[in-house]
Amino acid sequence: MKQMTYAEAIRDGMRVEMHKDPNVYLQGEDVAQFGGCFGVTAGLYDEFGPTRVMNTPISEAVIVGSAVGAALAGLRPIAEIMFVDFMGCCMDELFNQAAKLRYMNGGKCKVPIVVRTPCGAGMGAAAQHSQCVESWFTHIPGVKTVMPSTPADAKGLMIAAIRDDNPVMYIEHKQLLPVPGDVPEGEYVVPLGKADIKRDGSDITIVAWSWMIQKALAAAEELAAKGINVEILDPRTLVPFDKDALLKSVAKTGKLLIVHEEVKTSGFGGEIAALVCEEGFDYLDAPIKRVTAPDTPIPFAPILEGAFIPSAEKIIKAVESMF
Amino acid sequence: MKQMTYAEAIRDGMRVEMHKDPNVYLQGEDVAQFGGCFGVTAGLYDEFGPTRVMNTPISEAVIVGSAVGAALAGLRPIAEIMFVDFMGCCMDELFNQAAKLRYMNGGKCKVPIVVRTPCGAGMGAAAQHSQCVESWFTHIPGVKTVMPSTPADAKGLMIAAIRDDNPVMYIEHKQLLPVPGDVPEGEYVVPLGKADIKRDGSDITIVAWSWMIQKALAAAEELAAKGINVEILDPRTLVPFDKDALLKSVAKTGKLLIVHEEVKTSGFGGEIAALVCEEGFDYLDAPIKRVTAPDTPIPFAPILEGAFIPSAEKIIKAVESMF
Amino acid sequence: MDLKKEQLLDMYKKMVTIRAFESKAVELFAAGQIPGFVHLYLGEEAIATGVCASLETKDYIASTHRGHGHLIAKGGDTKIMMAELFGRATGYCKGKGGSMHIADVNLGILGANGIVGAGMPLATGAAFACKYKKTDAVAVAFFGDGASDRATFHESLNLASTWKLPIVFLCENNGWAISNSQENHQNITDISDRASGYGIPGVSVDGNDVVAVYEAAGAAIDRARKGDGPTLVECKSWRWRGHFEGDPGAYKDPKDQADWLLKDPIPRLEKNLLKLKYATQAELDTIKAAADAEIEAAVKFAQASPQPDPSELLTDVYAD
Amino acid sequence: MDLKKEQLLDMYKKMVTIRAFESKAVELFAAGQIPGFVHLYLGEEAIATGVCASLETKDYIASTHRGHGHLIAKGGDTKIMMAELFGRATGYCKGKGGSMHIADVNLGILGANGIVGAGMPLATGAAFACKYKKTDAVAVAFFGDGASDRATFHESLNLASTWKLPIVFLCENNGWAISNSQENHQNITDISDRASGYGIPGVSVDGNDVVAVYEAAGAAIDRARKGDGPTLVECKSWRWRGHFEGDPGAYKDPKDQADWLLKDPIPRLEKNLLKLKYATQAELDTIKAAADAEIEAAVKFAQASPQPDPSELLTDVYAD
Ligand SMILES: Cc1ncc(C[n+]2csc(CCOP(=O)(O)OP(=O)(O)O)c2C)c(N)n1
Ligand SMILES: Cc1ncc(C[n+]2csc(CCOP(=O)(O)OP(=O)(O)O)c2C)c(N)n1
Ligand SMILES: [Mg+2]
Ligand SMILES: [Mg+2]
Repeated sequence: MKQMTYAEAIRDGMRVEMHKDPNVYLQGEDVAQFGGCFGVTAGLYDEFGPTRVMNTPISEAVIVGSAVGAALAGLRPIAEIMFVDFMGCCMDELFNQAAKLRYMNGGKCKVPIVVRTPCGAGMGAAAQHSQCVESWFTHIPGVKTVMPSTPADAKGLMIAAIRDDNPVMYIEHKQLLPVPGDVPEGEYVVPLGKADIKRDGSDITIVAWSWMIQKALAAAEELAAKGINVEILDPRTLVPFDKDALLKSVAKTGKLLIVHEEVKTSGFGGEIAALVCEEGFDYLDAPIKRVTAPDTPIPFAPILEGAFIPSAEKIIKAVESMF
Repeated sequence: MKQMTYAEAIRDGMRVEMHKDPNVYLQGEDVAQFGGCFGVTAGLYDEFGPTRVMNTPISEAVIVGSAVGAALAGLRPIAEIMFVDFMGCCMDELFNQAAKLRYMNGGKCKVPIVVRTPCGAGMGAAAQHSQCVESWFTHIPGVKTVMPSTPADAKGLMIAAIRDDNPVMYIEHKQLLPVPGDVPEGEYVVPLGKADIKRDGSDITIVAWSWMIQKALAAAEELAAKGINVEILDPRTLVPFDKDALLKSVAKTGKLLIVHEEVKTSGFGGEIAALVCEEGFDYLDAPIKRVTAPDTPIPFAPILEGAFIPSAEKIIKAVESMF
Repeated sequence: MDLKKEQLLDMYKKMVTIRAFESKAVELFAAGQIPGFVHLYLGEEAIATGVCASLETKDYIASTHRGHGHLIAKGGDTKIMMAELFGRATGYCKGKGGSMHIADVNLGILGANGIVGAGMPLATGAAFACKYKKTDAVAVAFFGDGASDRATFHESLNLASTWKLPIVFLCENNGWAISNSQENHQNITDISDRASGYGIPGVSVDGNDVVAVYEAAGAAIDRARKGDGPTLVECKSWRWRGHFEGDPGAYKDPKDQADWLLKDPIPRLEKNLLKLKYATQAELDTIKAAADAEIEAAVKFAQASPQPDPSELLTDVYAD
Repeated sequence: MDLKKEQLLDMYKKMVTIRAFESKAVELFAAGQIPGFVHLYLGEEAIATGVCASLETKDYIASTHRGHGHLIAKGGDTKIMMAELFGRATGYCKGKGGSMHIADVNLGILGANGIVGAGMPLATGAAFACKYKKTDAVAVAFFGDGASDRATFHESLNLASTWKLPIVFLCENNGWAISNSQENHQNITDISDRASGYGIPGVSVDGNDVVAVYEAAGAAIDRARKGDGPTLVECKSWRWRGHFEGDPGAYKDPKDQADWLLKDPIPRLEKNLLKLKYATQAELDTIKAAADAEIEAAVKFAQASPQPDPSELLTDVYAD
């Protein structure tokens, strides 16, 4: 175990795989000497050189599209999109190319790419640099979606994502990048599709991911003081989704609160609610609820942005309303 | 009333508004003399001339982006994207521009554009020309999403969409284009956000939209013969969503089946299920279920495509399983 | 021109095979035997043929919605192709792709593509892989005049030039983007004029002259293989049919259409072969007859092939 | 050069106002008074000023993430601007936009934009509206060297040229796209070389010479206004600061940085004004002092302005 930040853990995952597999390379805007807009790739250029860590022009479509082509030709690209908000500039390359080429070719090819991209609000970056849109990617069969909440998960899921033979959206949260934690050294793998109980509890299940795990944990501490024992389930990957773990938890607690930073309408919380309705309806002794961002763009002013982001207080209130 | 097809009704809605408001114009690939890939705009070029009906290059980003700019400058553009599958090529223009400019500018501007685009499977057009992805658009605050299922709705919603001061995704179903129906003449408006009961019933509510209304109606006929009286609710617009109408119907029937042609995971059905859980849980006397396309790209071979599309048979089976 | 007899005859064979395949597709579509959208390469046979004559199996191509010709020119098997058009289990894509997605990944084909312009980034990436792995393979991205207006054209040429990738951007300017003629979708005549904006060479050639295509594309491919970076090659031709089968192409001026039919690339090559005495008319007729027979056999194969099993709907979504 | 005294002095005033605004923003950001991302226009003042000198209120501009200079040059009020940077209710966007989205729609500004290259389609559409409505207004799209590699550049120039729209594509080539220097993101020196790929004129000028900018942009704006279609104008300059405040810009060669600082557009214009005897040094100092005072007042206004009411979170999503 080593203490490192979430950002360092992501980098460590990439390093491990780049050392192991010469076909792994990294491309994106300012990822080379500059180390990426948030410093996640700092040092990789020095370690692996200019042929494996490359700055691209501001051309998101070809950043992702060329990664797909390189993957078809045998490489394992990691493509960084500087903010997940920019995925609209390369959605076709993910949606109609990366995700479908295998199927359209009758299973005769594979597209092992990782698209790394940061999400999330909290830094005054306003409407076009603060969003969460993970549910979009979960709506694309052929793509996997990874959203780590801790440094250890960040590393283990990065290695799993790189080794996976499918296109993987690996979404890092900007607020988590400086957060430290214990991280296993070397080839530490967290399999895609396995949820993790971030807090054991018996009274209610909160499912949350990415930054919202921290909000949920904070809420759970306060709720514990009030006698409500919260279980926090972190799916870690939304596709594949660990339905069994969720149903098991809900079977135990009888209550489900979904927390996500995406705007409410058609966020991934809807999918989770529907899944539990379909397969765990009888476990429920209260209506499923959601705590999410409201259906608005993200405002700049800190006071408004603060009101946008789901808070521990809102989680506490929602939990209390379910008892 | 006049008998016309869904395609003609869409065109009639555009015609009425183009006659009434000189600021309304139409741009897209092959929409002029050719009349659009599916003939929906046939005749408009002859009627309104080359300054109001314009062919564009194959440049989806600027088709939508320039519509946004023209709207900011006082026009009311209708932009056609030849297949909804191509929205990945102009997602940023919808998502970060059209949807957010008003909010980012503190409410000081508006973006009255309509993006018309056909969706749906059933013509052997394979993975990149057959999709439904409406839930994506519903996840973008600032955008409205319209999905008519009948000729009358198609016309009335088109007029409402053009008159609306917000960006509207107007999604036509390819299979519905030749379907005839009675359509009111002149300025017939169907307000955005008002659901329609397409079939009265008492035993179960099916919520469906677009082509799936036809599948649901067919299923309902057979189920009636078996003694199950189905109510079919067509929200007609997904954003704004007529929650009250849905809750009222579910309160009456106690059961909800959601039917959509989108792939299952993170389709709009999830959002509906979550809404009903949150606000109509006590009405439910059975788990909410979904009949949707599976989580796969769309295959070419008719036998596979047929298995992909939600069918009346699958709806019947799902309904029966809920009694 | 340093084309050997066998090379030229091989090109002839490819061109007549494409012609036979596409002509048969016209019939089969009209007869309702091929579902979906079918975009035919009739009249443009010299382009794919002239280009692929300089490519090996290890080289990559990105194809388009109008992809049958590319696949045949790169070495595709017409039986397996026809089966794919029919949506049969024996097709290249097990019936999951159809005409618009027909490809043989084992021949280095990065997919036919239903998204106009989407092949250019893929080919750029494959070219990057060639450079990265230090193989001397190259990539060729086929795309149309219409596609030259898309986002992906710009981003791909810029990246490929900046990174000096072994790639050729091969524009098939057939005068039309569906119903939109070139002058209605861009304000230039020679699409190769766009090359200078990326600091790469651009060249325009008669796309109905297979030898001219061979030479221009061959020089560009050589350049790429030697590590000198990308070239934009424009081949000017004409789409004989409507955009897809079912489109009568009423927007075309009949005179233009007639003029272009006279520029048919196949008789043109025939004349050349006869003049060079590389073949007699009888030999050419034999080659043609063989192509026709091959396509007849392909149709039989397709018709006799099984439908995919319905369970195939759910497979091939993810690799495990 | 047919610039009158008042015009040139007005440009001087604009440039020193931008300089004063941006210099103050450096301080305020460092002091933690401005949240979020701030991209400054220091060193590039001559571009927006020279361009907007030929524009009227009815004309449109599309701005960028580096947009303060554009807004001041187009006539923006520095008090309302500063309030927006502070996220206050009195700001141009009621505090909802911040530096990256600062704009006054009533001045014909189609938004500052956090998406690189996103302004070009918007300006293309606004130019279309001008033509459609037969006003003689025009649109100018500002964008950077980095943005010239984006999808939207290509699609916008192609459409604007094909439709002969009244628009100027105004490239601010400041040598950098964040840490990526021009030669690392494109294989050309003059971005104006891209114009020929669209059949439009392209011109490159010294972006630190406000008169040169005025003349080149003015000619392009005239051309657009007369109905002769788009022009691509490249103004070569240098980004004095890091990409955003907080970036030390360590990737820049100190010698290049020093050289460019010597090319400061403001003393250059001063010299010109003095030589032409349009002003004395004392008069210029007065203008500068007035600009400084204006910005001080703007800061006071911003600091005294109320925060937005939290209920504002939910308003302005939809127009009713
Ligand atoms: C992104 C995208 N936009 C539009 C279409 C619809 N479409 C298919 S082919 C075509 C015309 C293509 O023209 P060109 O690139 O010249 O190729 P050609 O058909 O002439 O071979 C269009 C508009 C598409 N498939 N993808
Ligand atoms: C589509 C998109 N990609 C990337 C970014 C991140 N980004 C913001 S500014 C910038 C550099 C822009 O360079 P340039 O266009 O030259 O403008 P400059 O900052 O030099 O004024 C980048 C990469 C973005 N905002 N939008
Ligand atoms: Mg063409
Ligand atoms: Mg720059």
